[in-house]
Amino acid sequence: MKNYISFLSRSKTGETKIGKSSTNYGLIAGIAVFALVFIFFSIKATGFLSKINLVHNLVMPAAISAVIAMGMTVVMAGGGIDLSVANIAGLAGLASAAVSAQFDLPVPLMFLTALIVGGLIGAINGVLVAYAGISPFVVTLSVVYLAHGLQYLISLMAVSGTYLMLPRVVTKLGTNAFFQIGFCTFTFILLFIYLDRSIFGRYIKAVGMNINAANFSGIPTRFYTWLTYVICGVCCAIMGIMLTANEGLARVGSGESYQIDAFLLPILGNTIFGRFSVQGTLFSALFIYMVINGMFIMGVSPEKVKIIKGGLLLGIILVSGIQKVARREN
Amino acid sequence: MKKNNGLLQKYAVFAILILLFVIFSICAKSFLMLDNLMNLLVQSTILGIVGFGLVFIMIAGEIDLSYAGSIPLEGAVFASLLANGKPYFVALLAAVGIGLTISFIVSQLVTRFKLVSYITTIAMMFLLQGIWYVLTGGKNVFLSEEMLNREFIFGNIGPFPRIVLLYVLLFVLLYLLSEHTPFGLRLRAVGSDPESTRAAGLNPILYKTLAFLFGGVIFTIGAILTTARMSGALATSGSSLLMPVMTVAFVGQTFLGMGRPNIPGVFLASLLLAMIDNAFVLMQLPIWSVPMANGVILISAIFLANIGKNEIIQIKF
Amino acid sequence: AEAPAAEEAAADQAAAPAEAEAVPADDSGAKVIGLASYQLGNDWNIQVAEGVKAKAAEMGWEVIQTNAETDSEAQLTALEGFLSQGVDGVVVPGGAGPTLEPVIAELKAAGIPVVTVDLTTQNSVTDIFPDNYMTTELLGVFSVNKMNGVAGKYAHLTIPDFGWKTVDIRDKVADLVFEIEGWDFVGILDSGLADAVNQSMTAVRSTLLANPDLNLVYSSWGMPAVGAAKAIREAGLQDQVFVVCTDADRIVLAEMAEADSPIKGVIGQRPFDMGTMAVDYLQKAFNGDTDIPKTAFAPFYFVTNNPELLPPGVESLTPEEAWTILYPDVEFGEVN
Amino acid sequence: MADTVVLEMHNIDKQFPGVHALKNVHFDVRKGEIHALVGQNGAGKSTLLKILAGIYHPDEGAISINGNNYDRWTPHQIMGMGVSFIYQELNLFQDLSVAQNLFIGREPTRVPGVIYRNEMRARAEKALARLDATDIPVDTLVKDLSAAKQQIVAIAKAFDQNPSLIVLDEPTSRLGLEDSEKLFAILNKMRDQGLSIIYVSHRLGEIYRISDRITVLRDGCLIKTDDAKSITPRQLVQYMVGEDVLTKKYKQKDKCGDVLLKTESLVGDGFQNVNFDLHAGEVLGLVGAVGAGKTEMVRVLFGIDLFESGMISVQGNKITRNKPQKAIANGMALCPEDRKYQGLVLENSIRENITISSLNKVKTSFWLVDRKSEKETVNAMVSRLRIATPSIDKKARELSGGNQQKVVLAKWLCTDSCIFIFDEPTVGVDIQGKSEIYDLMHELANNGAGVLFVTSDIEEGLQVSDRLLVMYKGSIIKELDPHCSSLEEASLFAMGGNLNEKE
Ligand SMILES: Nc1ncnc2c1ncn2[C@@H]1O[C@H](COP(=O)(O)OP(=O)(O)OP(=O)(O)O)[C@@H](O)[C@H]1O
Ligand SMILES: Nc1ncnc2c1ncn2[C@@H]1O[C@H](COP(=O)(O)OP(=O)(O)OP(=O)(O)O)[C@@H](O)[C@H]1O
Ligand SMILES: [Mg+2]
Ligand SMILES: [Mg+2]
Repeated sequence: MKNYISFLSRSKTGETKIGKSSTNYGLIAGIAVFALVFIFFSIKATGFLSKINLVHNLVMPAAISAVIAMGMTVVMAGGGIDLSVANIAGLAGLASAAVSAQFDLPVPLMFLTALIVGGLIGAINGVLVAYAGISPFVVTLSVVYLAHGLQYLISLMAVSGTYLMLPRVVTKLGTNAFFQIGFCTFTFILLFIYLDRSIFGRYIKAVGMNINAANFSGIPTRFYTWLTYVICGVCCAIMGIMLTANEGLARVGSGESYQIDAFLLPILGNTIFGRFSVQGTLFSALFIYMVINGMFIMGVSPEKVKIIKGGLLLGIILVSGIQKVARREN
Repeated sequence: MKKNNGLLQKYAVFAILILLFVIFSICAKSFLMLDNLMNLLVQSTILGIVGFGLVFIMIAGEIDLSYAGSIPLEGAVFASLLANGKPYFVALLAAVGIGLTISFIVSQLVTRFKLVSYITTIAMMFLLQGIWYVLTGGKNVFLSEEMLNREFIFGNIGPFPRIVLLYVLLFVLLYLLSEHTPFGLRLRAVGSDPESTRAAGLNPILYKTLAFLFGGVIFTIGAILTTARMSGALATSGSSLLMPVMTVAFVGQTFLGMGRPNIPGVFLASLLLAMIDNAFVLMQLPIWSVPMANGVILISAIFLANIGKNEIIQIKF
Repeated sequence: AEAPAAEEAAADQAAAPAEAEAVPADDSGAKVIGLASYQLGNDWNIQVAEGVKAKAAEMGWEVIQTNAETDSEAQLTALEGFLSQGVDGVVVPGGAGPTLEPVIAELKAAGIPVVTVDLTTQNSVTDIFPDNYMTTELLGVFSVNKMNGVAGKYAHLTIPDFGWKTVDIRDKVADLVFEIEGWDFVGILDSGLADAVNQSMTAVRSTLLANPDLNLVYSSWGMPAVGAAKAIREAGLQDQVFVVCTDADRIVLAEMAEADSPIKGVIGQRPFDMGTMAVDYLQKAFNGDTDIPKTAFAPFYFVTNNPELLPPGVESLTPEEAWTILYPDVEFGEVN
Repeated sequence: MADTVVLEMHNIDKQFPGVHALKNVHFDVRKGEIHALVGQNGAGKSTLLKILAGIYHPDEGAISINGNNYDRWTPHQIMGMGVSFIYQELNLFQDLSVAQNLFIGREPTRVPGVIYRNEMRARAEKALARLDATDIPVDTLVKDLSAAKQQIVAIAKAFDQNPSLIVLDEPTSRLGLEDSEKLFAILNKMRDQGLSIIYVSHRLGEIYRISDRITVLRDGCLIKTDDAKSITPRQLVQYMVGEDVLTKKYKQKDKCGDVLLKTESLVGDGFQNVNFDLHAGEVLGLVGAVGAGKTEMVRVLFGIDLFESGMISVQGNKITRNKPQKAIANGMALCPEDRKYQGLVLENSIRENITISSLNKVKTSFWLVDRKSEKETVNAMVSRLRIATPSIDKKARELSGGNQQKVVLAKWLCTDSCIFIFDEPTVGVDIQGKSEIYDLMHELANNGAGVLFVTSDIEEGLQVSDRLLVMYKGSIIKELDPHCSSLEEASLFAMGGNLNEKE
């Protein structure tokens, strides 16, 4: 560092105040509600606390949807949105099943194929958004159509044109909790470090919050915008692997039931945590799946669960909204 | 800062529409037949009308995806009342009433509690789908021809189906309302910068609420037309509209280089989508090619409209 | 289509495929037929379409195919397209009958015969159905026999309110059969359409948790049964809980091939034959035949490794045999 | 007549979380006066005005306008009482046209409910003509106008509503000399017609030129309200700052170092044929009227925009395709004109803003941020630059303008820069803050950095620079020695005149 200014010669002028930023009531409320709901189910829903329920019914499905939602989180943190996540996941799963069927690839190579496909589609999304300057809504909407068409094209390789079955090894892995939760944990840790602790995360968040200032600060904004889509694509591919392995088959439309989760969880996390973060997304995933699972055990029909899910979401957002209004009024 | 009024940008999507029309006329036999063209118009109607509703809310700077939940609900109420022998206008009023109530709740959540409209309306969509289930017991409600008086809606006046005339009428009215009236101008102002609206002495809460209510009424019109077209209220009628309606609203933004939500854009975009669907079937192209073509055409249209702009567009949450 | 139709089924079952071979190709010129599939997301629907296309090719006809991907409005649009295009005949596999009724009526008025598969309409030439009454009843009898005549506790996996006629019938018949036999009903489980294996796996796991004394999972179509089987195997309850379902999808047969598979009885329909039947009936309609039944039933196979549990006189196939018949191009157990 | 009170604000009290922005302030305005409201950054001026406008609600207090009392009031009521506002942050709709902006909320109609566009255009042209701003096309979108023109549109809008009280919050901060003069003339005319005006500015000269009375706020407290004539400039500064601040003259530096930055016939969008050298150890001033193209040139130097032809060389390296990353790697730093949208990520903390361009220095292995060393660096910066904040984790949005400017500067001090470009660093900054910024620039130069100081305020340009370039319509037309040039001379060049013409 060049000494253009006197203090830089290490004339430290007293330790400055290290304060906390203002308390995040949303987070406290979120955790409190989570705890309350957990306790409620532990008492009311028989078998809720059993290991098989917690691991297989709660954490495993939450893990699958958390992975795709974490990819979306990265994009949203960078100021974008990706409507095509579920379709990328389906396409990656289908493509890997197809190459495995066609070329008898070993499992790791099969997974690699999925990652490459996911990354490629993500890269296309990214190029169109970051370098061609097209609205991410439109770009990713087009990719929804494109990926869907490609899925049909690949499915022509299937015997009767419907679905491709995965090798038995993979199917075995897919129902294994270690595999599923492991994949999710791995993705989470990487992304947590990347977004929350690394310098790249700072760049991405700066781009997401004020792309102009980021540019004036010398951050290659286009590159980092592009990167968020690539990371998202790869996450989708991981989720595609987890899902197709779990189902034992890949077919046109695989993953589409996760579209809403991918959209909702990051935003819910943002509402609770006050910013887009993978920890917020993971928390939201566990929260939502806990509610669904608990309700299910208590015998609430799937449709009523939908009402409760919607109502609960509205409730949480409402709390955060009231808090926002209250803060303004202060 | 950069001037961006090039002809290409301005008319790119329009040009693609014309170009595709010409190509389809040549390649797809019977594409140009009056019957088929009328079909095409009818098919774009519901999409376009629901798109109008969404665009009105987008002009006011918000988004409302709850239509995927409210359309089946309104449809079901409308259809059940008709099926129970209630007069047409009672069923109509009930549906509109429900639409207004939903929109009012959404608007208050968004404006008073400052909730993000994306997530609020998605949550609302879930809630409404659940309520739909409880109300209907999970059954599609079908209506017979007599109960529905389908002919009244889909019958022709001259060569034109009534529904198409309704569509064009709505288009003209909503276009005037959004572009030529103080109300439309103020909605745009509220949408572009709510803080400044306050400074200009306009109440952003009022205008946003009005936009939501207005959108809600248009969604209800969409719901009733869907019910009529499908001869009943189907569970899937909302969710299958979700994506296409968003598509027309967003593609519509690029029409005529406006770069903002607008009514003519939705009109043309709904025609474009219906045309692609229609012609691809006529040309007997393989199934996978329809979504692919949709994607490619969408992206290239917008790419052309965007040339030279080249700045990253960011979404506000 | 109501219950007595089951009676006619037996006759048609034997007749239909036999006739299929008998009808010669029409010399009076190639026809163009429209095929408006409701969805192409599983083997069953694909096979119907394949049957139509294969038979049409044999006759030298042209087929225009559309896929509505479960969107009734898209299917309606496709039919309107066929109408204005002036095709010679139309096959509609699956969909919401009342929604399509007006356009089918218009087609009829325009002299274009319509044959539907798996849905009931008034203005079609004929509606072809798998015999869901008989097959579902067989599954019920099979289940009771498997429990040695004692009624147990069962859960019902399906896509509620999907508007898929066949599934609706199966659901109704199944619940009726089990109720008469005195079974304990745990509840309807939603498999969803997308990611059905995954969703039903989770649903069945939770059900097992809340009902540790469950005996049977009845699934009204194939994929959820696979999810149920996985969940049961995971809980180690193969000896206590078994699964019966309709749809001999490859993935179902492959699952059955596992030594400890909980899937015990499967109805293998013959969707391909339903497709060829549809074309045959169109041909008849073109020829002006008047003896076309309004409802026709297609044949089926019962697939199980335990034929002794079936009522006497009912033929059955092992999973291997069923596979070789239904998917002759692929070796049994080979995944793709 | 001059003693009729049109507006009275009684005992106004307002707290924001953590900030007591106004403490029991009393404020009144008489008919037909220009009342200046002054105070340092964060003194509470804008808050007081926003409360008047009904945008914030006060915790305590009431107002009376023309004898009507209000406890709680809405923006609409206030506007109905004939009060117009021009806010510090312009409240124009960027996506609407000039005419639409002027008449939003009171659109002319012929057929009821349908905007009469031609009438609206004609009236917009008339409103602008009143301010001699006929060069602003009424159909362009506001976002396509320069900042100065936007300001004029805002003023035209306020005047067009025929107000009885008009409030201007730092209107000249974006105006050039010529436009400011025009504005003063209009204000004087309005006052003579009996209009009351509240006028906020940091420029002492202006305040004395036009105001009748002055109210001074400091830290949210009312310090003094009196006739302008009875307060000396020195007293005024004392009231504002709470202590005596002298305007410093900077000593002329005798030796200059190597050339750090050099341009040769540089041409870009908005400027042509620019040649200059920046040496190590000097503060090079660049003045010119608003719209002269200074910002454009600076953006090109920093690689935000591309240049068309010519040459830039930084420390001897010729640059062809420039971009900000490259400029920073070459040791360049830019404190941009618009600090809120270009300099800062307002929603991020001060800490994150300061280190964003130098994360490479506070990273550990695997590109992780070393939070400890980051905190040290930031703390050192915050205390050295005296950035007033309770915590380095506070959001940048919550700081006052001057402190925000210091955060931007701190960001660049953390990098390895040796060329510092300041584009209007003192806009909206109070006297004390200004002098701190001047000191910092000279400190940088004295320690061997090169400083390019871009400003539209010719007075400060003369006061602070070692050499002074004057730009006019995109060209550098003159280099002056600030130590022997007068303000008149410099202003004349900035307005495009030259000495020959004058003779
Ligand atoms: N919305 C807000 N939330 C929190 N604090 C605020 C808000 N607006 C202003 N403040 C604080 O209130 C105080 C007064 O701010 P104000 O903007 O009125 O000052 P000012 O006199 O206009 O300063 P300047 O000359 O920089 O414009 C400052 O400390 C500021 O940080
Ligand atoms: N906020 C803005 N939005 C769009 N364009 C702008 C903006 N500000 C400036 N410009 C563009 O820059 C040109 C001149 O701007 P500006 O008046 O800022 O020049 P300048 O010489 O840098 O003056 P100063 O630095 O004193 O403001 C305008 O013609 C306009 O095209
Ligand atoms: Mg201020
Ligand atoms: Mg400038």
